[in-house]
Amino acid sequence: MPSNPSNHEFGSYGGRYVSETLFPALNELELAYAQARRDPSFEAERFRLLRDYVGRPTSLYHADQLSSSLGAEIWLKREDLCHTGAHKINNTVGQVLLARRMGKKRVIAETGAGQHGVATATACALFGLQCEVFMGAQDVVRQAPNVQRMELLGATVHPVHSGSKTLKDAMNEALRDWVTNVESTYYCVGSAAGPHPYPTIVRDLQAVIGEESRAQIRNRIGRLPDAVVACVGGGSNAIGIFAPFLGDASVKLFGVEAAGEGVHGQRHAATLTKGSVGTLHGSRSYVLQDEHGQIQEAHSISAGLDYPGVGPEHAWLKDQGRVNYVSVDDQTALHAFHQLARTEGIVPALETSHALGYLPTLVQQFKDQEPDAPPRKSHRGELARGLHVIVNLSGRGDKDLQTVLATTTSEGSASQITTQESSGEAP
Amino acid sequence: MPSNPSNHEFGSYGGRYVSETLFPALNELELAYAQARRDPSFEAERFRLLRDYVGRPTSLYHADQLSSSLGAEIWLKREDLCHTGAHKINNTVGQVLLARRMGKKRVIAETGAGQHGVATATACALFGLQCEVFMGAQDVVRQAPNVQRMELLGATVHPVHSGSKTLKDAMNEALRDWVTNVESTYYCVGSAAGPHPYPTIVRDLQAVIGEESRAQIRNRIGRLPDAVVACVGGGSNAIGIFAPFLGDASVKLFGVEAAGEGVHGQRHAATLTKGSVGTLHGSRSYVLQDEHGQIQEAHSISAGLDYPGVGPEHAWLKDQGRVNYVSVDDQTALHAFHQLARTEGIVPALETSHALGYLPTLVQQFKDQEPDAPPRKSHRGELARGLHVIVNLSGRGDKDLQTVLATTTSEGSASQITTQESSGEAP
Amino acid sequence: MSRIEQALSRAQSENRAALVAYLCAGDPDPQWTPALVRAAARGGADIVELGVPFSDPTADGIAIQQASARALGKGTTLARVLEMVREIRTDCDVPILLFGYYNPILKYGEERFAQDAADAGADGALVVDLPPEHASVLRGPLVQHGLDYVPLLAPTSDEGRVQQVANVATSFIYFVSLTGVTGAAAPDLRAAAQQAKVLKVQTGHPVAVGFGIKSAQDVASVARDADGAVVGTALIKLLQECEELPVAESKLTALISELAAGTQR
Amino acid sequence: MSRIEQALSRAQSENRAALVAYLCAGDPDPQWTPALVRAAARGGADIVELGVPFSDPTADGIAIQQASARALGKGTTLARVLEMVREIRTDCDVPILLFGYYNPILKYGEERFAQDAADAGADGALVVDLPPEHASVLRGPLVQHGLDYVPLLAPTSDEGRVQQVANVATSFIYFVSLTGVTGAAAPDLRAAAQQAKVLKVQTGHPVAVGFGIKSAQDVASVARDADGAVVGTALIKLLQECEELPVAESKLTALISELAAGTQR
Ligand SMILES: Cc1ncc(COP(=O)(O)O)c(C=O)c1O
Ligand SMILES: Cc1ncc(COP(=O)(O)O)c(C=O)c1O
Repeated sequence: MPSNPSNHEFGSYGGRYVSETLFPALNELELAYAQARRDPSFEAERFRLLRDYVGRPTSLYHADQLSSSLGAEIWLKREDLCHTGAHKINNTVGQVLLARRMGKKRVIAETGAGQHGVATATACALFGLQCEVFMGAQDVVRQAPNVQRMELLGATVHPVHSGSKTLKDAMNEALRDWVTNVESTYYCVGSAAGPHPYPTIVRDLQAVIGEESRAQIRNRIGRLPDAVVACVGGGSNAIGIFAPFLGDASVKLFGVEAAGEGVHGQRHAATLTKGSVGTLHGSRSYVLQDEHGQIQEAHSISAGLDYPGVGPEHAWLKDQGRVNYVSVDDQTALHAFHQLARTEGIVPALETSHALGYLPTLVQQFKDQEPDAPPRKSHRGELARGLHVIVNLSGRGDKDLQTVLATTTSEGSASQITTQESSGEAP
Repeated sequence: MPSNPSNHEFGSYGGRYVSETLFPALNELELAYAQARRDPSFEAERFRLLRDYVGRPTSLYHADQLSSSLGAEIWLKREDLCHTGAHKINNTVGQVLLARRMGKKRVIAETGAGQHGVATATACALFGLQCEVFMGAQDVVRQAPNVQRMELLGATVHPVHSGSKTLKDAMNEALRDWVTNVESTYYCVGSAAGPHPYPTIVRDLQAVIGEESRAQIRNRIGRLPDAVVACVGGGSNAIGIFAPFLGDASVKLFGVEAAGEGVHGQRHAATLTKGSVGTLHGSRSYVLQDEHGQIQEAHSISAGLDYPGVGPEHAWLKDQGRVNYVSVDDQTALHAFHQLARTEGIVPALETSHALGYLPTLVQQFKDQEPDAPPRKSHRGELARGLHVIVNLSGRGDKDLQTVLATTTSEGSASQITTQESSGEAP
Repeated sequence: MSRIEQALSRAQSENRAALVAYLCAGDPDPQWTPALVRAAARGGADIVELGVPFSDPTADGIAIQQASARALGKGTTLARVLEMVREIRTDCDVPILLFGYYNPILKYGEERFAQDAADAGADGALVVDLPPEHASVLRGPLVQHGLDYVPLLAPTSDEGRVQQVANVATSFIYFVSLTGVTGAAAPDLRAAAQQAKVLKVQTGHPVAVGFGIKSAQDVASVARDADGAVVGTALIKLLQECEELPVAESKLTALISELAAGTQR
Repeated sequence: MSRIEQALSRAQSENRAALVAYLCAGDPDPQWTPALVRAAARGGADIVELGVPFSDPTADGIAIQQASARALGKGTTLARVLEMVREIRTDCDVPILLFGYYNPILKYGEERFAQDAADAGADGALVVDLPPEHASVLRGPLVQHGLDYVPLLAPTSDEGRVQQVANVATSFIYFVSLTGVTGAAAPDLRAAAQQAKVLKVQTGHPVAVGFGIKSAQDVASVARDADGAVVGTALIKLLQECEELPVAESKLTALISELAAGTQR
């Protein structure tokens, strides 16, 4: 525990563990952000863009088939319908609007799955700002379509060859660029991580997910949900949907990390589940590290969760016990991916598939706890009955097709997938 | 002119130029559709799905940069934000709901760009129906990601090797399948084409685009727009946005066909502009044909416009002079594609890019006609002034990345696109 | 009595079904077609359906699709088909029913088509995608020029449609044995023929059965109850194997006589 | 007076800037490090900054990134670095400033680190990502164990921060000559040194300039106004060319004496 916890925003977590060079920029950002939030014209413009450009509010969809098969009412918060296909754009529209307000002409970003890179490139195109994106060389390969999208949007993508060549290394490189070009450049952080005030800014900008969900579910079932589930990479989609529910004691919150090949080995990305307190990328939080304090490489089939750190607010929520952090492995996530595609016609991002993959366990847990709970609603009139769970469907899976197809083939389950030649003639 | 025009739904266009075998099915469909539309529970379910599943209403976005560069107020109707990325899902959700109501267990569809195939596979996954999609072998190649999506959604894709191996041939093959399996099978037609009642059904199901747009623009500027523009392949997104404006004489309507390599040669898909009256795929309309009545192969860089026919209602609207049908070539569409990506952060479908590509001409035309027209609004208070144009942004361009990148490279303009290696060290 | 009606009533009087042979005009080569029609007539075809190839034959299976594509590739047009008929008529009077899709006729002009077809010596037309509700535009001119208009009925046709079709038929009605495209395997030809018999009573017109009839045995299984049996894909496939016209002629004549043997009741 | 302060004041009294040599502990091999530190001392380094390698060195350019990666690959840990210091101290008393990132120290435990570093004979610590607002947790134990805490200032630091940093410094302050990472080319070292002179007045502490100093000439251009000149990347690059320790030692000593020549005012 630091002796002066007041320097941390979230209990003993958060802070600014960065080079001295960046301090004035972080102070400037904190100030500019505080002013912007108080400025009705900034908020009006942000609201207009969220509504008309991003497509908010996103819908809250009752997944009929999934609900039937799980024996609980599953509601999907459709962030996959956002412009560019994930929740990331909620954040970048706000931050790039702020960058413009601060007079910055150049924006940099790190990206893992490429969704944040695309979302940043998009917002920069919209405002005519120069955009440069750092992306691990391994992710450049496994998320190739997103690289192409960024380039079409006018951004320059810098493949990063150091370390594990994934998100962590992209963020290292973005920090190096920022420290070099700090006067001209706005660093648009993509998750609820990084030095203060980023975790706060990103949470605030993503909280619209939870605000809408809370109003929508009350509107539908006349009460709050029993549980809210989200995947956790850096933690932005999760904190975005959790934030407005934190004060609702009756709502259980579940953050699902990537267990990769299993949390008992070394190849996973379950930072809160298996990590310990450390500093990475500017804030004090949980990290995956060895006994010597070296950061470990994370592993997940999902590029967006493949990160050995996590936003500091999640560390705090974990210690407080307010949120349950759990993990789901590659196989389970893949299974959930296919299941949602086939039963609901929605192809989820692999990140999101981790949240979906936890649902069977979650439902079972609730049932074990309340064996006499009322059964599922039998018709629409009894909507409020039963167990209601909101899942943050943080993004769509178009970007993951190659990854998933590769696993399907390599595991010989390609028989699920059929292209038939049409003979044009009956037998 | 047929001697009995009353057999055609749209002036002398429409009708049922199909095998005798299909007549009972078409009658059954007509009846079932009429009943469904009168059934509040059907309409309520359809409305719920459009709202929660598809993500309607889609927003009407004022494209600031594009407006500035064109000198007119450009509004984009964001069908690209629909679930699965195009307007096609509005139609398939309605038709597959109808198929379920009719007790059909198997759904077939033709597809060009793959968007209708994906939208059909999606709706079938949602309702648990078997789905088989016919797709030209050439389109299977140029729209590979959509093939993968259909397969993930549980559909079977049949590549069609006959003829030009594109949409026309896919529709031939779908008709052959339908005639073979007509009792068990629902044929989900993807555009405002085909035998009666399909053009009417598809128009009705897509009219939600125009209804929303009309209300949204009045809400924004207090009046109707000066013009509405949409691309025309089979014509569904166009008729969908036009339909509610047909009675508004002040609103000029523009349907933009694909001029391919130019309408003066043979390689284009400008059916209304260059075609003549004929019958194809069950209805009387304009078609591209040679002097002997053989259907010609269409050509467009955009798979979804690569069709030598067009919905019969468009033929009628052309003859009446209500809609102006114009065309835009591959190069102009590509230019508009890049421009929207770079100035608005929206990657449009290549189909949609044809509508966008017509904007400069359209704005010039208006200016030539009214040289003293008021200038563009200078601030938000004067929104109603100036020339207001709604473009139906019918879909997103993720599916077209490979096609566009191929053209970029082959034309040596790859310099627009930059991936830079990051050295990690300043010079 | 039209030439087609005469052929049907002759067969009837011989206590057999009429054999209707489908050939795709222009396949494998426009120059062969007149000789092939004569060969079919020699073999005992009572009526020849001469297919007018179309670019988008949605009612046809792969064999006739490919035949049409080959014919088009060799420059076959509707005008050229009429020329072929004219040439055939110099020395052969087998009834010729032009068989095809509507669009080439629409483009040619229905009135002009009827006139030119009659001049050339054709006997009627069957248009697979021109149903009774749209047929008058073509049927009128055909009848005016003394040609038959042959409509179709399908297994799915209900009573209302049977009457509608009966009203427009001028000679026989073509009954499609199955729901499917040409070349498909017919599940039960006997049942289809019985159905044809019922339709004959209901419509007052002779009824020929087509689709799925490949062999003399197939012909025999419909001959008792139907007025005619149409063979198409089997002939197309035979011709595909022949590289020389004389071979094609003699093989075609041989196959047709074999099939004709099946027409006896 | 700490060993670091003594070194600085000796240089001051010799009317020259102090030469601070950065070496990455464990690169290219942990076994070489003590010998290399001695070689640097022999060459005339007044202070050695001994880099504790970290997996994610966000303040470093590619040369030191790769050096850190090599060192980690050879099993270098913070504990091992302290052992090296202990070994060096058997026969060499050049002031050693441990230089690195916070996480390995956090993991080791700040109190335990201060104790063990003091025991081993180290003289202080500089942690690039531990700013004054979070520093007390480490600075307290260091001071308690008689070690120096060396903070950084940057070109972007405003007056408020200068004071904040002044308050926590125990000996000198490390002034970063440019906005950038280690190894970057400094645009104007003279201006940076003048800035250092101002900071010295403002803070009351000696100020050394680092980042972008590669040659004797570079050293000379800061020596007049700054209290120290730090050279890092140039040494790392030199060592990369050496395959044998004796060669590395002599080349290092030679380069350092060359650089040391530049320290004279
Ligand atoms: C769709 C989607 N969901 C989740 C994540 C994980 O990020 P976070 O934990 O910040 O929401 C990503 C990251 O790329 C993503 O693309
Ligand atoms: C995005 C998009 N727009 C337009 C079209 C053209 O079809 P239609 O003319 O029926 O709208 C397609 C067809 O695939 C499409 O995907």
